[in-house]
Amino acid sequence: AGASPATTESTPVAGGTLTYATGFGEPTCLDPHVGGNMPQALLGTNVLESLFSQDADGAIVPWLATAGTPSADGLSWDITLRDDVTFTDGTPFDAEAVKANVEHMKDPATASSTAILALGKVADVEVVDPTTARFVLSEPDSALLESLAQTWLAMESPAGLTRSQEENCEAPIGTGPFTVESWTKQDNVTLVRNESYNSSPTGAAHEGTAYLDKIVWRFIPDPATRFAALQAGQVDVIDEMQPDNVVTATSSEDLAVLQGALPGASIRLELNSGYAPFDDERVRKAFIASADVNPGIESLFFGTVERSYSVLSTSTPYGASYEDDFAIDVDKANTLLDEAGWTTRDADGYRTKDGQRLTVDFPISTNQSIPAEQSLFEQIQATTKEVGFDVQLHPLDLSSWYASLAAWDFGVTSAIYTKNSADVLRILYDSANIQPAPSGYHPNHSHVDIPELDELLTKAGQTTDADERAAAYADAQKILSDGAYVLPLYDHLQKIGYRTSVQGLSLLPTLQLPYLADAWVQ
Amino acid sequence: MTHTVGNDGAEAAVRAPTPSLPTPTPELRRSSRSRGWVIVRGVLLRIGGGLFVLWAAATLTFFGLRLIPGDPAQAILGGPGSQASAEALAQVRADYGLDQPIWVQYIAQLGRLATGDLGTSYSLRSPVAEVIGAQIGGTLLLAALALIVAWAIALGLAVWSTRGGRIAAAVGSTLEIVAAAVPHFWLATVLVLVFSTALRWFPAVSTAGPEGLVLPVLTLALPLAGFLGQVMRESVLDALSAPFVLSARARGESENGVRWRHVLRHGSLPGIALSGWAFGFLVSGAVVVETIFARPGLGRTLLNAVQLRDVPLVVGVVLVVALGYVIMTVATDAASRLADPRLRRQGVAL
Amino acid sequence: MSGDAPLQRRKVGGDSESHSVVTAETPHTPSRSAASEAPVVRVEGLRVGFGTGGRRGARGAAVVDGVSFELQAGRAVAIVGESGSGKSVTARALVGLAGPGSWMTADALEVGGASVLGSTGRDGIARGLSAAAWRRIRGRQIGLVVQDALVSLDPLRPIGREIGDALRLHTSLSPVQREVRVRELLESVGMPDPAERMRQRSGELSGGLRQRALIASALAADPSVLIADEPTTALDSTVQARILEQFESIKANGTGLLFISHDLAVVSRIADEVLVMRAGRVVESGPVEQVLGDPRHEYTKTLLRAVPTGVPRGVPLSVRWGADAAGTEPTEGEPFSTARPAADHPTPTAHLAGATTSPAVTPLVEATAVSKRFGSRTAVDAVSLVIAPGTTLGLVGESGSGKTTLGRIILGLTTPDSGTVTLDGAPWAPLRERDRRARRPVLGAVYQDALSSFDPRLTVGRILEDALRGQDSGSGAGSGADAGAGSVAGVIRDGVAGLLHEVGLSPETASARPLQLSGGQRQRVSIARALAPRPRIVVLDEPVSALDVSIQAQILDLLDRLQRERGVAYLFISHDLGVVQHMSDQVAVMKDGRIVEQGPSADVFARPQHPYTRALFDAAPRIGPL
Amino acid sequence: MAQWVAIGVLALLLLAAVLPGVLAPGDPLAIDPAQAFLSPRWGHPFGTDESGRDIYTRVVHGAAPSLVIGVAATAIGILLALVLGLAAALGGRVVDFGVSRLLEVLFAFPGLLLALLVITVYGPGIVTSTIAVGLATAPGYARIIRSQTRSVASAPYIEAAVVLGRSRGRILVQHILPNAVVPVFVLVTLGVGQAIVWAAALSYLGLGAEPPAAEWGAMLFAGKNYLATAWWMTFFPGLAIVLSAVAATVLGRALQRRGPR
Ligand SMILES: Nc1ncnc2c1ncn2[C@@H]1O[C@H](COP(=O)(O)OP(=O)(O)OP(=O)(O)O)[C@@H](O)[C@H]1O
Ligand SMILES: Nc1ncnc2c1ncn2[C@@H]1O[C@H](COP(=O)(O)OP(=O)(O)OP(=O)(O)O)[C@@H](O)[C@H]1O
Ligand SMILES: [Mg+2]
Ligand SMILES: [Mg+2]
Repeated sequence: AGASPATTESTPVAGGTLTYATGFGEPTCLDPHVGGNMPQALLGTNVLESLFSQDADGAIVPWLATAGTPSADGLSWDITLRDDVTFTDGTPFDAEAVKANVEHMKDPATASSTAILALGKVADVEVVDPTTARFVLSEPDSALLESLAQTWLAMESPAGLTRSQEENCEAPIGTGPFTVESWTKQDNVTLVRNESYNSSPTGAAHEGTAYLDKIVWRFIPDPATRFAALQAGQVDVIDEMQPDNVVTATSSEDLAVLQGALPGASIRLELNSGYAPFDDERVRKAFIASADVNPGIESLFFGTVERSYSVLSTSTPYGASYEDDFAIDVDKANTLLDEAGWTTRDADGYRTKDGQRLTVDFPISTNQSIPAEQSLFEQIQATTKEVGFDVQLHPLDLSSWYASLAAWDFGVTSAIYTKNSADVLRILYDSANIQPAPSGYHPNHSHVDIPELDELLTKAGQTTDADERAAAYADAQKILSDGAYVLPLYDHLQKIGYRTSVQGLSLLPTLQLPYLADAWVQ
Repeated sequence: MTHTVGNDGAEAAVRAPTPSLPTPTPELRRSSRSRGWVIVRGVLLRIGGGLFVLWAAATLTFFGLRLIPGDPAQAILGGPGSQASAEALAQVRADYGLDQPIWVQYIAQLGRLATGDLGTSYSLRSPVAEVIGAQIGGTLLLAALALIVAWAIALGLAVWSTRGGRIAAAVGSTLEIVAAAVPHFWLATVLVLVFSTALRWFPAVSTAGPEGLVLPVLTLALPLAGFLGQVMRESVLDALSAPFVLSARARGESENGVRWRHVLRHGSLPGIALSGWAFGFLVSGAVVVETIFARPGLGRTLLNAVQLRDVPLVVGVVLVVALGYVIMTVATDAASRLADPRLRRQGVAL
Repeated sequence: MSGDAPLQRRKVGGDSESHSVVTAETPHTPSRSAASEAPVVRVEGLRVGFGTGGRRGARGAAVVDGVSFELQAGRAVAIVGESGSGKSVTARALVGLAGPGSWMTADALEVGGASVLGSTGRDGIARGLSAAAWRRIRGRQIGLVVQDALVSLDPLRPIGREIGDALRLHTSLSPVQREVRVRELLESVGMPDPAERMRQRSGELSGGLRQRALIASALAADPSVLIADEPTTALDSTVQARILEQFESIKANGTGLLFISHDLAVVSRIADEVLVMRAGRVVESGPVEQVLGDPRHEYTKTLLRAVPTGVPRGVPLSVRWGADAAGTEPTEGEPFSTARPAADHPTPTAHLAGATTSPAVTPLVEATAVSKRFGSRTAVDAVSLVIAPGTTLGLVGESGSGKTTLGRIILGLTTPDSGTVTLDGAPWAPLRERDRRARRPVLGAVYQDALSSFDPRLTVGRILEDALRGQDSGSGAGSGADAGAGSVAGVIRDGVAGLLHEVGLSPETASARPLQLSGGQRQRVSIARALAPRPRIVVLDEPVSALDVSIQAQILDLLDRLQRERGVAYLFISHDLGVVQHMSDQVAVMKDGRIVEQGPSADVFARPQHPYTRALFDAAPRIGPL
Repeated sequence: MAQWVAIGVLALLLLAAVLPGVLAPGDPLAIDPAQAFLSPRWGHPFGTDESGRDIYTRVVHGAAPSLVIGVAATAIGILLALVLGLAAALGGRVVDFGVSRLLEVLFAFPGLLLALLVITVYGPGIVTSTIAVGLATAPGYARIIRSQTRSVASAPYIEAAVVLGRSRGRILVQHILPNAVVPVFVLVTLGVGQAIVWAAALSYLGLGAEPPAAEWGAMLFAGKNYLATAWWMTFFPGLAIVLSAVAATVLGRALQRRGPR
């Protein structure tokens, strides 16, 4: 259960300021329609609201919308809306607003990347009546409501959207429990309570305005500093905790930890099957059979995460585990490599073939992989060396990392993809996504190109029949597992540390983001 | 000549005057007209030199950043991870003139810079001048405080350790050398560990109040104090053995009087001369310190901008830093001349 | 301060007989109640040393060893002696500033009638007064003008402040009153424009003015004793004369004066009594007329003889130290001039050309109307001169008159703006260096600052080898006396030994570095280097001004002898008239870049024509009643 | 005294760099997750890191890359500086003007910025960070060499050589270069320590050696994340950096004091 609210023994008190320190980085624009990344979603969740939310099991629940009904052919959805909500600038929330938002997201000038992908099948929005918006699709989309539940597709005031992008980035106007008061670049964003808030999502601990007067949202990139600030009481809540800090915090009187698995793909290694040496399935299998990660996961994460054998996060429905495919077997690995022709070894003990070393380049995004993870990669490097792999780790800044991915200049890598439905599989492994987007980014890093898999994923994405969908996703995952394209490691955990003076803190299940409308400080 | 060398800052120490024999010039009063011309020429040369430095810095940075792999248009569209459409990219390229040949862009950039327009940051989407304006205050405050603290520590250490005999001298010079060798980042973490996590005296990250400045300022100041202290101590020692100190003592001056009235000034001369170099040192340090202590500032802005290939922002920051350096060298030069009349008569080139 | 102290003839130097050397431990002197007037300073058996005797804290040998004297108000006691004899240390010990790590013992050390020894430790070393007590003496009772006047004022502070400091420390004057007083003081020491000058820093003042400011600061708190340590050494003769006048008037005002100098001529003018020091001991003391007029001690005689002033050309100035001189060792242990003829009764030796150069001889060097400007200042202004082979042209003039520049023009180091120089009848300057190079061996040079004219990395041997190697192989082998080695290297090695021998240095010197040599030794190496290419003329720019008289005498004798033996010509630049007179056949007097007077040495010195020359000669001090 | 300690430290460093096996026979890359995060104890005098590698072994083996980076960066810096400095000092007014302006410009780039730019252009790694540090330190050295050479070139003993009839070339080779360049060796000693620190700073920013190389800066970079729980991971590599920098500085200063005045 992802959304375990923090202990709520005492009665909530209104007032007070909460200081939140994020390690995800500072957004360049607070409007999550623009671009669309984690820092925006994190902050946006407390300012902007979505049409739907999800419960702890991933089921869709109402928020600004009360219901969503597909047409029989699945090519249109009628979304009914609440009629009692207004944006903080006084603009009423209605179907016109929904239409304006979708248009804003789809406008190239907005330069959306996440929202525009999620709305890929949405052709148009029709205003049926003020409380009914009809989404017209180009093809059926079983994950539409999940998509609409994401903060990147949150609703903003149409009046606000007509402002310049610069202004909208500074302070997007939503319906949420807080509004943006000020943004001091590189330091903090200050949020203040929305006094007329009345649209809590289903599952919230209380209705009505938030308890906190004010949230100071700070940016502290260095994890050690962030934790030190929490310990020193300078900040009340931090995210992106290091595993060892989780242990320290758990055993501390003053600190507590809130965890939740981010939906979407698990943390995994993706083997580039499009190019040598991993274009040979035997080599991929040998790699997976020799990459011994369990001891490292235990020691590096201090028992805070569990080994995953699924491509999907535990908080995402339809995940399937095939543990046997990932058993460590050095002999098997050696045999496979011998079979694949990597029979000789050089002076350093690495396998060679035709004078070429069995080299695997491993670009690591230092922005995305936490230090413990990077250490785990070092251990993978050490264990696969025993069978003759020369894994070369390249820690890179984000730009360089993307550049090497775009050039297919890697053997293995690890990328994060957060999405609140199993449809993430289609994004990551559909052969269509080998082709890069115009920006050069291709989500299918494993270069998986299997028509049968494409078919399964398309089917799963279109059908509204839950069983059919489950079966399709299970088969798809089996194909990936059999082909040794991916080595799942563990769930991508949201780890929130907070001082015990903070009460009522919870994670909003959709993207496992901290929800502060229920929080108060003692 | 005894050149005090030791690091890239030591060069300034070489320029620093040693309290040794100034040759007496019989002719002391030049005609005021030629003096005026010399000053005007000096000022013109300085301004010209300063402009040249700014131009060259902008040029180097511009072309340097163009060598970096990665598409600026992407940077504009929210970083490389953005799945921006081809039309959006084309639009941006046209908007920003990125489809022009590089030297056309270069000329355009120079033209804008010449009119004082630093352009618009790709990643922050606001005018570079505004971004820098918002960030510079924090960095300047940090650097200025660090410089003052470093000075105070260095001078205090130099004066104290040349007074208390052999042991104090050994302790003093060891402290200076160690301080100069301690990397900022290590110092910062140790300070945080001790003063924030363990003792809880000072906050680990910057706060609005002055207490948040203590650790960042110390982190920046201590290594600098080590460098300054080494040079200052040499000149304190030189001054202490200079005949004018004997002369002062023979006049009945007390030990404190000797230090306050004579030695301290001589000790601080190389410190003044080194302050221009210290500026660069502090800016470098600010990158690390601002990151670790989560302080807003130019250093952090720069690090982010470089990583995001935000050319206008990087060029802007580089220009501001270069301008700061130019101003700083002119200022320290003037300060040196003010403090040391011996320099006034020798024309010191820019 | 009572200015009416009766001038009292008293023997200085305690009990020591004037002809004998003071023994290391002066026996306890019975109190001399005979003295009717309490001396302002009384020193008895003063010993000072530095704790550098090897191990830490160990007591080093005494550098001042049993000095005794008394100083009365209104009188002047002078201490003379060669460099390093302990003059300055003695002076500084009187104000407790002998130096860091110094120790001091004395039978008596009184200032203004009170002992300044403080308690005496078990090791017999005086603890001295407390810091506070010393501060009441320094500046207030004893004013000290330290050596190195040029750098004895803080270059960063206006001299007015420096002088005012003494007032601040010892009087209760308000800042405004102090300023008035400082102006008066500056005026009293003859500083022009005192109001303006007091706001200037020492760097803006000439040496003479600095010296005056320093004297003013020492006199500020009206001390009863003024110690002046080499107050005129760095100054040229006209300025020196003015400063000496100053001291005379200070003395006349009733201040006791302890005057330190190595210049006997200066001393003879100012002092009432003289102490001659050598190696930390007083070898002779007494009234100035007696000590300088009728010296008893060998060392004093040697010192006096070393003064070149008035000594005719060709007469040797130095004598080798006789082993009979009690308690003395040979200077620097050099095998000085073993080849010299009997030195005790020197006679003038004929020079090759002498003063009788006939105009028929082609001049070796001829400068015609050379001029050189630096910025707006003309350093050399249309100067013409001629140097005949084998003769010496002495060039005198005050500081900044252009002597060095002229020398450099002749050396081809500075290109004249106009005018020409010929060497051996052929054009020499202006000319491209490349075209000059082949004829370089004709010209040699010896510089004032020998040390900095040597590459610090090279040994003496290498320096000389290098100088020898410049020419055709073989021909450079010194005097060629013991040539015979086959290889070029061998020849050169022999050449080095020969050169060293010729300038009176031991062969071991070859392995030393210049830094390790004494000033006199360095100057000899410098001369040897100049001689190596067998030049026909050597330009000597102040070759002896940095040396003290006895060493100076040795060097001058050496130069003289080499001229006789080798027939080289000299351009001898000096501001010291005595030295020039002693060395030159012809003399040229420079002022403001021009040669104002030129002619045979004897004529010019006997009958100076130009008023400037006369002023120069008048200002030059001579040993008093001689 | 101090310089003997410094020489001792440097000798140890050199031994560690050349024959690390003598001081620490283990494998610096050998992981043992079961032994992770052990505090200093018998068998692991400096403790172990997050993958159970022995920090003592890693610190010893880290001497070689750190020293190589330090020496190579300084060599690059000094060589470049020699070219620039000598050219400026001896190349006549035009060259001097040009080079001086260039140095002025390079000075206007704070060292870290210059290094950052180099690294962003050529990608992180030991080689780039070495070059970056070398480049960043070159202007400082160049100025020292320039002023040193100029003062040597105008020294009286150069004129003495002219008077002896020596040619320009011979004076250059025999007097100017040795006297101007010899003090540079002192700079090298002093520079190595600083270069090690600089390179560590780049590694610390994640721009230096690639993991899991046993390089001090990279070890610090890894260790800083565990500061609160495993101080020894940062303390010992940091100490090694500080110690070697201090030792180099002390030795350099001693050499400087001893050198010709
Ligand atoms: N601070 C000191 N420490 C050690 N030795 C010293 C110190 N001051 C002077 N001496 C030594 O004491 C001796 C006497 O020095 P002093 O300065 O009194 O000589 P001086 O007669 O004044 O010579 P000069 O004519 O060169 O000034 C010299 O051998 C000198 O080396
Ligand atoms: N290289 C130079 N640049 C500028 N001015 C110079 C230079 N050399 C000499 N002068 C000036 O030329 C004048 C004559 O100097 P020079 O050194 O020839 O005098 P001098 O008679 O040798 O003096 P001193 O007795 O002090 O050695 C002085 O005013 C000096 O300041
Ligand atoms: Mg003396
Ligand atoms: Mg001269």
